[in-house]
Amino acid sequence: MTREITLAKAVNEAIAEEMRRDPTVFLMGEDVAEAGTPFKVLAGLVDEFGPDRVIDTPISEPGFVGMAVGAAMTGSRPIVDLMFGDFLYLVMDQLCNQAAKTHYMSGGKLKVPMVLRTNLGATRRSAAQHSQSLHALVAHIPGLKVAMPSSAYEAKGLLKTAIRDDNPVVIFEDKLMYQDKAAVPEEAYLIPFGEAAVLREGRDITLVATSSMVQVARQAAETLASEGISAEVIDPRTLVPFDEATIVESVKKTSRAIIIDEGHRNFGVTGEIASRISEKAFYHLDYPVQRMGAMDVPVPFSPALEDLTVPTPDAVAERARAAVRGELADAA
Amino acid sequence: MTREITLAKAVNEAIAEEMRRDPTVFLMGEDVAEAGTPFKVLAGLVDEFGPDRVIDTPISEPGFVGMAVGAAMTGSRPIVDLMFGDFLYLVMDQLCNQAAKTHYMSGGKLKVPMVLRTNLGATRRSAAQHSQSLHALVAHIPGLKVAMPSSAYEAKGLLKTAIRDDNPVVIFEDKLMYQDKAAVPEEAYLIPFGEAAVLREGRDITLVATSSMVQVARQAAETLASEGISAEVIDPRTLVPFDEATIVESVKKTSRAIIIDEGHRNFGVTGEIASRISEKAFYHLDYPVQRMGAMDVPVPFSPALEDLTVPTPDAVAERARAAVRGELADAA
Amino acid sequence: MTKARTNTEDYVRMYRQMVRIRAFEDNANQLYLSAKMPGLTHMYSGQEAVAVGICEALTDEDRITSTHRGHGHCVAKGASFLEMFCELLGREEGYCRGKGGSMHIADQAHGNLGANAIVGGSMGIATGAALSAKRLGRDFVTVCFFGDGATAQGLWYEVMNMAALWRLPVIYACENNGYSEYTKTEEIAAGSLTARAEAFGIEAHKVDGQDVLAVNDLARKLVERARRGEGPFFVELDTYRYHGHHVGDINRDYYRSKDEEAAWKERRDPIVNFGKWLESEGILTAEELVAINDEIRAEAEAAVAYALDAKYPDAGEVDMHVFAGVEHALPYIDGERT
Amino acid sequence: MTKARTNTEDYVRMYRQMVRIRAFEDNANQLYLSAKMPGLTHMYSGQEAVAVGICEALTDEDRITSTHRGHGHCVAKGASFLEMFCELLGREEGYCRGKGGSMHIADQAHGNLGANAIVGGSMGIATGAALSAKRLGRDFVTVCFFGDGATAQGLWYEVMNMAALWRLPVIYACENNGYSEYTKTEEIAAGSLTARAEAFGIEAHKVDGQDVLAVNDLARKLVERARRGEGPFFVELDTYRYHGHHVGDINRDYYRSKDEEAAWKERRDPIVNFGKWLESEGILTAEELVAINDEIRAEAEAAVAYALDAKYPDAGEVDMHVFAGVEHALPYIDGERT
Ligand SMILES: Cc1ncc(C[n+]2csc(CCOP(=O)(O)OP(=O)(O)O)c2C)c(N)n1
Ligand SMILES: Cc1ncc(C[n+]2csc(CCOP(=O)(O)OP(=O)(O)O)c2C)c(N)n1
Ligand SMILES: [Mg+2]
Ligand SMILES: [Mg+2]
Repeated sequence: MTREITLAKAVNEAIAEEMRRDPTVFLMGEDVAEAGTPFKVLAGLVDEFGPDRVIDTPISEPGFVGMAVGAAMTGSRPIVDLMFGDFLYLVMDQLCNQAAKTHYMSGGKLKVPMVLRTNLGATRRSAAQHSQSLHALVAHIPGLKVAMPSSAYEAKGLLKTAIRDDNPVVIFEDKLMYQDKAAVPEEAYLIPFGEAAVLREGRDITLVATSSMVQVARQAAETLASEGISAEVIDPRTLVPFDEATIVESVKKTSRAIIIDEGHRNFGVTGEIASRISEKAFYHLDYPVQRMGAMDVPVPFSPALEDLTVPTPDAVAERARAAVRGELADAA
Repeated sequence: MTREITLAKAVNEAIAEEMRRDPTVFLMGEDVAEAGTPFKVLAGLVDEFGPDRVIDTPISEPGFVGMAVGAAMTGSRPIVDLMFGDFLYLVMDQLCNQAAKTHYMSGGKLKVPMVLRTNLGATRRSAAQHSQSLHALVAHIPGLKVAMPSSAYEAKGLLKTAIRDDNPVVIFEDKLMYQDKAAVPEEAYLIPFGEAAVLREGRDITLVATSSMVQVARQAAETLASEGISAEVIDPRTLVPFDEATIVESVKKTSRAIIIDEGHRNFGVTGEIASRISEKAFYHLDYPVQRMGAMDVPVPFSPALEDLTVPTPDAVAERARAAVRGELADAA
Repeated sequence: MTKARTNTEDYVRMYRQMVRIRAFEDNANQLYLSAKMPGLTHMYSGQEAVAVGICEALTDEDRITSTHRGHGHCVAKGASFLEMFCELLGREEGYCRGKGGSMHIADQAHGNLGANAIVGGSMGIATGAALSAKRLGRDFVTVCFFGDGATAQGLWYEVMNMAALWRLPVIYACENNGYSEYTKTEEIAAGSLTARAEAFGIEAHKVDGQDVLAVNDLARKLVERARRGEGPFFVELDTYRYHGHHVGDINRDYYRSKDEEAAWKERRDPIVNFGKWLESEGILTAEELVAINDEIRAEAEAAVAYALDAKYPDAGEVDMHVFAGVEHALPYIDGERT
Repeated sequence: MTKARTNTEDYVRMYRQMVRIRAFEDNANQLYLSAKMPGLTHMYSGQEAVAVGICEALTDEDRITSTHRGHGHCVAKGASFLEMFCELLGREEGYCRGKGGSMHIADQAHGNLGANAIVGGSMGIATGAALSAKRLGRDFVTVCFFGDGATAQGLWYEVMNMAALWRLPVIYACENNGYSEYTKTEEIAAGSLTARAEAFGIEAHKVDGQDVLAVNDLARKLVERARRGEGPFFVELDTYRYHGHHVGDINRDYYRSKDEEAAWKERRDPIVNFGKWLESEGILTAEELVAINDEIRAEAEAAVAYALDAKYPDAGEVDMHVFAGVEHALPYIDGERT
């Protein structure tokens, strides 16, 4: 049985199911209890599980992420809610120096099974400190797993997998998608890490898109289809681990690829994925792998400017057309 | 007139010269005054400039980086000493949410002319929290400039340019290189940002190497030369801005490239550079661009393991040979 | 109500400034409710006496740092309605050319180093400005505004320590409005806020943040002393926000009662109470108070009307101002020499 | 010297544990000086009464977090010389299979959650362990060791606040040895450390960190109370490090005098003084004290000899233990299914 539920509801269900299943799971963050977060994603959980398992914290991000690490080392499975992805900068030390390295530094003796839930995504007119997509930063750090759900279905399945994982996992939700609905089974399910989803099959070009950009890629693919261009759309779903094989296979078939990601383009996710493809599908490529990321500027507040900074379906389609036509802008 | 001086001395000279030139420049950090830092890089500066301009701080990295931002906004030009690059995680919010975005968010009204000096580099047996090379993280953030000197000469010239820049600049020194000497002019000089240095010309392959890896690439090039393989060695010197043209030109000539950088390979610097080359020199490449970064594991303490995690001249030479022979490991 | 100044001009200006803030916020709220404002914003209404009482003790050379709830500080420090509304609406004529918006308004000319969307994010900046003043031998004082919730950020303790060690001319002004978002202060703050500052050897004060004269009186003394090198100081100001945490926070029964809100508005409104005092002291008549209100409301509405018609920044601005001294960031970062 | 226990076995064990720490450090220092130890390390010598006084009040179930200067805590919490020296030398039989080294020794079996090379970096971990205990209904107490310099990290104030709000069973133990690296505490810490904790409503104590019985007496009371839910607590322990900041810090005249060092060693050595007391109380004879020392020194030397010959981890281990449940990280991150 499937029904359509919002991404917010999918997250809520994932947490509720895992908290019912395992009493060591608990939740902490700012205004997660009565308020259920500003996005209302966690509404109702405190009623079922009580304030002892759904814990409102002071505005102390480094503090409560550090506490999650210690709790995880001693038998608990904390889920931390970081209200905006932009606050990742505040918790990098606890996340990257402590959580990510503890298992390794202890030679495998100490485990840190914790989940950091946060978000990404611009065009909400929230300006430079509430609009960033910072997943590239954590994907760079060994010891962290990184998941990027692109719909309610993935959000639920990946989060459940994250909560059961014995390692620190950072999961990024697209804050603009919380009210978007998708088909989600009634029955419990998990989505394994490291398995990309081929969302649409195609022959002419591969669109590799993450999180918020999956919708953009799908819309571009629709447009392209109406023009007779057949685009394959792949969502890696996790950056660490990364399902290189599925993507490389696809590009070997299509001979062209565009990577679309809402993080900044420079020194970010698109470069990693593009260079993996360029290396592994080298002899199959008919056209340079194209990268589309958020523009390399702080996110501007003005709607007139902000909308220019994020890849759009039209822009993706335009790049795809050029690639299929074999037109190079400046790679002469 | 040139003489040979150590990288430590070059940094010291750069700061002294700029402090003499501009009374608004000052220095702050942990044990920078009498101790002159644990690496003794700043020894003697407090004697010339006094404790009012060479300021010992408590162990409060977020605090004093934040203070540098405020000082920079109000007429000072602070140079911050961050003792280990691993502590960048602690200051990311002040650096990336505040320093990097202030000029943009204020529509160009507020400036943040500050320099954050820190270091990178493993194989010092300092384990996972004192050995990281985290330059990819800051290179990803719009609004920051990022410099990576590879010798005493660059260290001095780039640092002086950084101090005069009206923007936040992060400069990474290789902590293993502080005692290495190089020829440095007696006369004052600056090295402009965004200009790569071609350190060795070659025909068969381009080695793009940053910071600590420049030596490794040069040694590899020596070895290769003795085997009749002619390697061009290029040091980008700054990651932001990045001199794409010089590197792309080189690869158009050599048709092959290896990127060598001491940051972790996954979602790091090598992917960005490799994907730029793969895109811009697409029709000239005879072989997939190769990437060599630090192994994607926390840096292990044991010498028996640590040495395995960083690219060596032999490993680079081996990759170069395979590339020149046109042998692909798994890009079939 | 303490009598802080004998200069009636100052009283009238303080009154006007408080009315200006209220008028600004009422219009901003209206813009949001009528879906004309992009994003969302945090209303300062109710807290006017804090911003005005403190900023009236400062010169244009003195600096402030502000917060996500920053319109009040901005107005109090001397900003104009027009450039503020343009900023809120993302227009080119805004203080930040529309790039900052409500949460990042800065007004360099009047010493406002900017609002900040990171709770506590400006504590380092304010302290650094004070270090700069001391080092460069300039005599400006910096006031760091923040909320009760921000006291949970570790950064504050780090910079208080340095400010105390180096006797920096900075005043930490904590506006305790009883809530951080949807949570009561007592649930997120253990012990005592003044004791936290005192533990670093910092002189701490508590004052009624609804009494503009009491705030101004204390602020003038502390600013003077900070200027003489007797700082830093901490002030906790008891106050209340009338609206929700942000403009979209409409149903708030689950975290605070309507009665509580009504009580503050009826008994402790800083503008009403100060107006009554001005009247009782014979400084302004009831008619004059009304006239001031009307005039300011008209000014605000005119500014809104102007801003709604004002031009958005050109698309070409999107990569400008990323770096000082670099016209367009995109070609620059790719190494195109300029 | 306060008399804390009437059980002579306990006294003797405390003495032995202090001697074990000193012997461990003397050997570690020697390994460094003879260039047999990779990297560098921070000696605990001089501070033994702190680690031992506190850890002797704890069970194996109780947790500690430790610091860069962590050998003392590790020994005091029950670790064996052999696995410790192996770790310091990067050998496979080390507590962390050689992957952690001096700054990251952890000993899960005895409740040592690990040394930490980030100053203050374990304050969140310790407080989170206490939260875990409370939530899971387990009765272990966590002690968070850190230095005076670490009090400058904002993290401490964040977690103290939460520990106080939620009454967590954690004890913050600040070893004030007068210096952070090459800087005197008074130059980097304003006000009072105990007042900082008290400002959060946390009961704070100061104790002579050279007097193992005084430390143990206080620790036992506080651990007991924390177990009953009366925590958190803060303790400042006055102590001194005999060596440089790290083993390479040899010439230290520029920041502290030889006289000062000599005075502490001669008058306030925790082992010598406790040994004298044991003798004067008739608990151990002078000969027995010597015998204990000799026996422990021999044990340490044997462990060093063993460790120097022990095997390094295999190259294949380099990408193991990155992720729990994943054998080799490199193929895993590239998506190779296992
Ligand atoms: C570092 C950080 N954490 C969380 C938030 C989300 N947030 C915005 S305002 C706020 C509450 C702030 O409370 P307080 O400091 O008392 O200021 P007030 O809103 O009451 O004026 C929170 C949690 C943020 N913007 N920055
Ligand atoms: C976050 C961080 N900043 C700086 C350092 C470098 N450092 C290592 S130990 C130390 C001094 C610590 O002083 P204290 O806390 O008093 O401990 P002690 O060394 O005296 O035992 C410093 C600055 C570090 N390891 N981590
Ligand atoms: Mg508040
Ligand atoms: Mg110390």
